Amino acid sequence: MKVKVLYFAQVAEKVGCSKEEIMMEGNTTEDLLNYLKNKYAVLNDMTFKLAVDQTLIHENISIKDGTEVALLPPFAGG
Amino acid sequence: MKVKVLYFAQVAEKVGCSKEEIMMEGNTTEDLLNYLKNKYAVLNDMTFKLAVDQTLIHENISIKDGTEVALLPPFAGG
Amino acid sequence: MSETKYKNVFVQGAISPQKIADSITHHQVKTQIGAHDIFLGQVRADVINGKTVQGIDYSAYEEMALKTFHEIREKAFDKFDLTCMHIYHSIGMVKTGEICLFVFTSSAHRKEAMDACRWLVEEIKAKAPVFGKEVFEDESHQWKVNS
Amino acid sequence: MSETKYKNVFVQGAISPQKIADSITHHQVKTQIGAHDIFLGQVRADVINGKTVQGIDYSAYEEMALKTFHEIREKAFDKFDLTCMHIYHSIGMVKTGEICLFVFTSSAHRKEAMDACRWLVEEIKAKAPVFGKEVFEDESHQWKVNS
Repeated sequence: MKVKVLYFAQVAEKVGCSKEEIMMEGNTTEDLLNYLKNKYAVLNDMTFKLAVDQTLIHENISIKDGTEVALLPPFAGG
Repeated sequence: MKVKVLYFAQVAEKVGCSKEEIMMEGNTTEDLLNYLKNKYAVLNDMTFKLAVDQTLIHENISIKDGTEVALLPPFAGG
Repeated sequence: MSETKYKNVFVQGAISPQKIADSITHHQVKTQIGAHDIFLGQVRADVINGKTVQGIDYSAYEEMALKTFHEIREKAFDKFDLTCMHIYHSIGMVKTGEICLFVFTSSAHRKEAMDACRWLVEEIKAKAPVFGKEVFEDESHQWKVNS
Repeated sequence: MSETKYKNVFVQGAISPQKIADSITHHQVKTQIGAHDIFLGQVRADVINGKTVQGIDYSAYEEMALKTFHEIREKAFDKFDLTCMHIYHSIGMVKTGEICLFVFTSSAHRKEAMDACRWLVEEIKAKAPVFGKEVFEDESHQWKVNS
């Protein structure tokens, strides 16, 4: 299925991309993470959280076609 | 002895005076208070603290000739 | 004891937003500052027994107040890791909606600036011999007491 | 989910002292307000491994950030008895000494304004997906992490 992936800050910098649409097998955030870590080995050494449709998730959840998933490094607002 | 007495805010308003020099018997703040309450009966019904030479006092202390004593109603700064 | 020994914190009438902006601007050269906290007291149009406050006429035992502000200031620098600290208080008439107190703390980090600002406001309210005459629209008045 | 659903809190570049003064002025017609608390984040010239920060280049997951600011705002009005509440955050480059965050709370009484302001700053730092690239004088950079 198709997922819109957004990368921010140091993650975007290391991955070399800020936004892409990917086609993946599986239907969970864990499946997506495995796909992305395979594509970008550098993600294995980085600290980030996932936001699914603009909400932070703290465990593996199922996602559907067209979902927007963001990889968010530590926040530094303020 | 001679004491410089300062009155502020509602105390000044009720006493009808903001500053005066008085001649009193005795040498304590209690002596002074008795003198003032005798002179201005209205002081018996008012809430105020005493500052001796610009420092708040919380008990009866001795004062000397020329001391500045202020009658301070509740603070309302800010 | 002379008034000139201590920094003057009193401002005649209301404290203008422009004065606050200018104070902030003056601190932009201090690049070790990471956080400012600003407390502003504003005169409320309280309604008391059906009468509306139109302003507060502030008076003070000025010499003692400046000594007190000075002591509070010294204690604040002892207690908190501050880069800067400023206090301004109105004297005279301040109309409703206008600013009568401006407390400004600056530090490398937010916690110190915020802790200090709060502590300062409480100290000022408790210890500074400042008095406020709440003047109603019909020119009658009552004396304010801090809560 | 469209950006236009939520109030924009982002300001391009530094937040000017004049903007802060204007915000204060706008609140002078609200005569039920007795206390304002203002928190300002200022970019520090930190020295890291011998290199001095010249500014922070802020970026954000803007849509999520605006949603987050909106949720924080709603929660603040639930938790605290506030008259007004404003948040502005810089996006893009902010040089050392300049203001990058402006949190403004107003209430009838000081405790509510101060409690709310502090709570808001912590919430923003913890929950808003905003990122800061600390740019050094030699144009190299590192990514800031909130403490």
